[in-house]
Amino acid sequence: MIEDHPRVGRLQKDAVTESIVLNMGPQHPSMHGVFHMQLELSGETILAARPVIGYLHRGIEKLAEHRTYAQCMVLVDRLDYISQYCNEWAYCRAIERLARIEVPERAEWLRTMYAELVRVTSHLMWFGSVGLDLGGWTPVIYAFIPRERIFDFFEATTGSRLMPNYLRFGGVKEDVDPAEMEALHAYLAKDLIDALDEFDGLVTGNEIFLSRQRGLAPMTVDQAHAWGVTGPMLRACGSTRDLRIDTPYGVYDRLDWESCTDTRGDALARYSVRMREMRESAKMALQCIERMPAGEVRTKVARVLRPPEGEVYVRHESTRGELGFHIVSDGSPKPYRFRVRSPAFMNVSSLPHLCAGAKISEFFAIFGGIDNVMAEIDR
Amino acid sequence: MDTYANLAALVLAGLVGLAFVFALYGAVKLLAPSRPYALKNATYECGHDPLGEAWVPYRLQYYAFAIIFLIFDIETAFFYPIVLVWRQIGTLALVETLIFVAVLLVGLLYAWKRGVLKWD
Amino acid sequence: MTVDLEAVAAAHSGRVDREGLDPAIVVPRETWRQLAQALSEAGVWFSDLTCVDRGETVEVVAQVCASASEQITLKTVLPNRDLTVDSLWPVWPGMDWLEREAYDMFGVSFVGHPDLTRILMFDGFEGYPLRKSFLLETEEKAS
Amino acid sequence: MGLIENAERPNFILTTIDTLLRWGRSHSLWWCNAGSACCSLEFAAMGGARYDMDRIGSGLVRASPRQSDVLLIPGPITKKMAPIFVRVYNQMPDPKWVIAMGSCAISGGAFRESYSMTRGADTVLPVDVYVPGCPVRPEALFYGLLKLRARVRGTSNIGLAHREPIYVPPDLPPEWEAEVREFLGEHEAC
Amino acid sequence: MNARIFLTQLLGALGLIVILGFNVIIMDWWERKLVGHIHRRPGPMHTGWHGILQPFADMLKMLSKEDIVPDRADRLFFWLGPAVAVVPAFMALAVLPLAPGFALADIGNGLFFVFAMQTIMPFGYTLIGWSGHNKWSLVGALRSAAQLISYEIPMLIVALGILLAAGSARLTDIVNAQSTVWYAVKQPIGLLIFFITAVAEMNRSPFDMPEAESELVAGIHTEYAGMKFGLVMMAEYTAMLVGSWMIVLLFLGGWHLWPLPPSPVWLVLKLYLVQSGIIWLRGTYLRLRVDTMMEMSWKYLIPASLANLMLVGVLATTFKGF
Repeated sequence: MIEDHPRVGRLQKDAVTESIVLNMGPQHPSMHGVFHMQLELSGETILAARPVIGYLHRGIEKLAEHRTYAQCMVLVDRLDYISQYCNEWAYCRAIERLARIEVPERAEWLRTMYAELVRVTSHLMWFGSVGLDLGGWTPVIYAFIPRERIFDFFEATTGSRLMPNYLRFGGVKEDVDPAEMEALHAYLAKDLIDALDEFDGLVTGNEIFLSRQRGLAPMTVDQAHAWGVTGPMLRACGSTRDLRIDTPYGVYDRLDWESCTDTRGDALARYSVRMREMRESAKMALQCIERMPAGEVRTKVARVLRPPEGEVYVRHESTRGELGFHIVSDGSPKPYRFRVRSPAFMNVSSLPHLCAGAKISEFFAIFGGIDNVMAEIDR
Repeated sequence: MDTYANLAALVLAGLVGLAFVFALYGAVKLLAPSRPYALKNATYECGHDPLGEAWVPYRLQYYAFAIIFLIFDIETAFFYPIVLVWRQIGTLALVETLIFVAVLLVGLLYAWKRGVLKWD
Repeated sequence: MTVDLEAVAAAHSGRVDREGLDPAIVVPRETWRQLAQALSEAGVWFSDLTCVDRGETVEVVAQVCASASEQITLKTVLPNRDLTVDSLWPVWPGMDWLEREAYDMFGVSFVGHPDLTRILMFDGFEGYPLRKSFLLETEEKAS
Repeated sequence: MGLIENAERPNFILTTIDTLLRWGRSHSLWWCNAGSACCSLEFAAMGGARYDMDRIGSGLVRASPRQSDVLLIPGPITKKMAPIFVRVYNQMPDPKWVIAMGSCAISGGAFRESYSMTRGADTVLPVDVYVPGCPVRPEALFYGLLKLRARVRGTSNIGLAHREPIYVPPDLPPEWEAEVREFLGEHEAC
Repeated sequence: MNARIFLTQLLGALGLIVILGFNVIIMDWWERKLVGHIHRRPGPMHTGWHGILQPFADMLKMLSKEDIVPDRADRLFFWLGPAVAVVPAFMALAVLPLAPGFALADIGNGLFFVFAMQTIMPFGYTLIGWSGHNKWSLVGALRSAAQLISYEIPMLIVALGILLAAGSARLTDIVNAQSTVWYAVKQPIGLLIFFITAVAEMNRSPFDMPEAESELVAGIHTEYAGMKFGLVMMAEYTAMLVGSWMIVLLFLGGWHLWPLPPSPVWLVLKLYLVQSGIIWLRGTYLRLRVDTMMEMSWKYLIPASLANLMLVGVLATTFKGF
């Protein structure tokens, strides 16, 4: 650099250039929710980064200890408010395993279909925020068009766009209207694939996007294991850990799909893994609609559930990674301890390591790749 | 060759522009409410108290960019005479500009290799 | 690569608790970090760490994964009056934020943790919310 | 100081200017998004192609509070986030409004008795429009925005400086009393 | 006699303000509608017919917004910043001809006067960013200064190619030299480089570093409220008008449309076509990273523009038509 030039170097040593400490605070356009980051900058290079969280801590784990198991379903919806059916399903699996409740065949198919549909909408939301972070206004608006169509299906069948409260212990609330299923089948088969191809053309093929994402914040598999990173970020570094395959639940073992992985481990790999996952999830939802058996959707469960005393930890593949529910029950209708292992909490804890030495504009490309939801991090 | 009226018109345009700007400021003074208090006038830092000063000797390396800009700006100034008479001189002008540009490109290459052109 | 639970537990003067839904290794407080170190060398990676307030004792529960499908629970029991345990941060760096949250919510202090401060609550907050002794406003009015 | 705000008696010229300014303000309400939780998704959906808030001129979401008119609170206000909302609200230039979106912002919602939650946005800020719902549908927020527009266009600003009610939040939480008291302190004199 | 000249020029200058205001109004409306239609949404609809009164509503709102001067800001430069950004762009308008010879001051070297004004604009943006005593705007100010000065040089060198082909720096002569074949046809590389640098000079989409919403909150004008922010927007639209007007004059043959008789209508048509293209860029492209943007200018555009100048020189000496 110019500093080590003999004549100029001396000048550089005398004139000390200070670094500035910057609050990339909770009220910031591209902080997904209320995430606060203190950056120490020299020029535009980040010397040190310290994330501060807790601005959306509503104390869900404490409130859950004062509610019956069925009432906790409302809190579970508001944990990761972008992929709600994954939270509900993980919570139902934990209680069903604790209280040994059987789930009928059709309910398993329905749960898998809804989980994959919500994975598509969650990745669409992530795709929009990646475009927004990198300065493009169009990806957000385009990503919301297919998302609204899928929300129409959610609203028609489960009653609400964002907070369905649709799953029950032992199945789902009610069956799905076949006409809606046919309409969604037609949409998923053709229009969603066209929309995804259009997004590829708009962003993936964009040379500016590629130059900003290639080789950014690489991460190896054992680094990911050391930091507790799971989900698409882990699969982007080359690991094949996917709980839908390792611990099969629902009907994932009966659908033909393959888990998307990548070996580069940089921001572009995280992007391509999620884009491919959207197509896989759409394919799975299609198969679920076609091969769903008839039958009743819910088994009889006591109105006020009193699971036997004991402890259970269930791991579930949510859109952001390994979502864990650790529930301790003491036989009363209220959980004794209600612990949520949040995937985004661990993924964001790896941020300071990833963005040390990066530039401000690169920081937002990295931060977009982590796809965090503040409600799930702060609980 | 340009009458003073033309040149004066430029100065007039500048003054009218300035007057327009300050007219807008006056309109704001008249129309807009004004209720300053300490918390409203504090500098904005995403909802926090600003940490430290903003006017610090920020990045010495940006000073190098200004110097290189000056060199190349003056280079374009030297091009004006050659460009005007290029048609009459013909290929001699090409040889001259090639030498002139070669000297300057050496400067650019030197800056490139020293890494001065990297904006970090 | 399945881990032989009995051998590992015996090596660290702990016992294997099998009557729950999942097997759990319960070790005393002293050998907590050695147990984690041994498992980490065997290629086990961590998934979660939390605490459960059992009235007079507080259980520190860590969930680790021996392989992609095999799940083990590690437990240690701390008496109520002296809530300190070795930090697992040197073994698994990702434990940093989990232990800060356990400190923030339960008051368990982890020895050897680089920056043990509150992570979720604001700095001026007294008390540890997830302890059973911490009552919500509605309960205080009721009791 | 503003010609209109300080006038004692309304006369013909002032009322026409005031009506014109109110029309302008009501047709270009720019948002300041403190994007906190679930409702911010529905706010983003409202900016999307189907609902498109830009059709009534308020499509610009300005990041800095200096250039925005409406502060949107799309989610719960935790005690850790309250001083930041107070500061951002205070740093907005003067004709400003607040929309409390969702039952969390109105009254604490599903997390009302939590230890880290304030009981709604009006314990901290003067709220103009409450939009109920959990989460709020985009159409409901759009209706809230139209209600705000009608109010901005309807209320006359002549002589406002003399009679603007000084806002005092009912129970001032102790943690950040200095900041809110500072906001109120200067107002007393006016 | 001087008084009459003075009055006509005063009238001309006020006419320029009308042009500036007209352009800001049209562009503010047209940009929100065009970007809206790129996003498959209608854009402003309810303020007047199809939102035509939207710019007036914005202007009235900004006029009636409180003007905040942060206490730690440098008061003089805080007030002067927007003026130093708007006035050079406005003075550059004085030289740009609408029809043959019809400009407020069609001076001999009009081309260089416009570029002189373009060199003053980085002062304006840096003053705006620096004076607010805000870390965000400081980073934005340094970025905008670096960007504007680095993209100034390739723009100048390409304009020299036009000067070489046209022989005189008076803008009307340059346009008359393109009566049959435009320079866009003769110097396509020059047009490409000039378009890229012009977009960079206007701080428009792929190059909108200074006002990078998603990164630096609101870039250089983070601390600007009400009308001062309106002035910065006006400066941006005026710079866009000057930039695209130069593209039309230098490369797209101003008021000439070869088979048809020359008239200012073609110039205005081309002007708004070029501006719509620039808005279209905003709808599609993401933002460049700052260092790739700087490298693009120093390592690719400057050598390319020098090569373009050489090429034009060689062609001008060998063929008569050039």
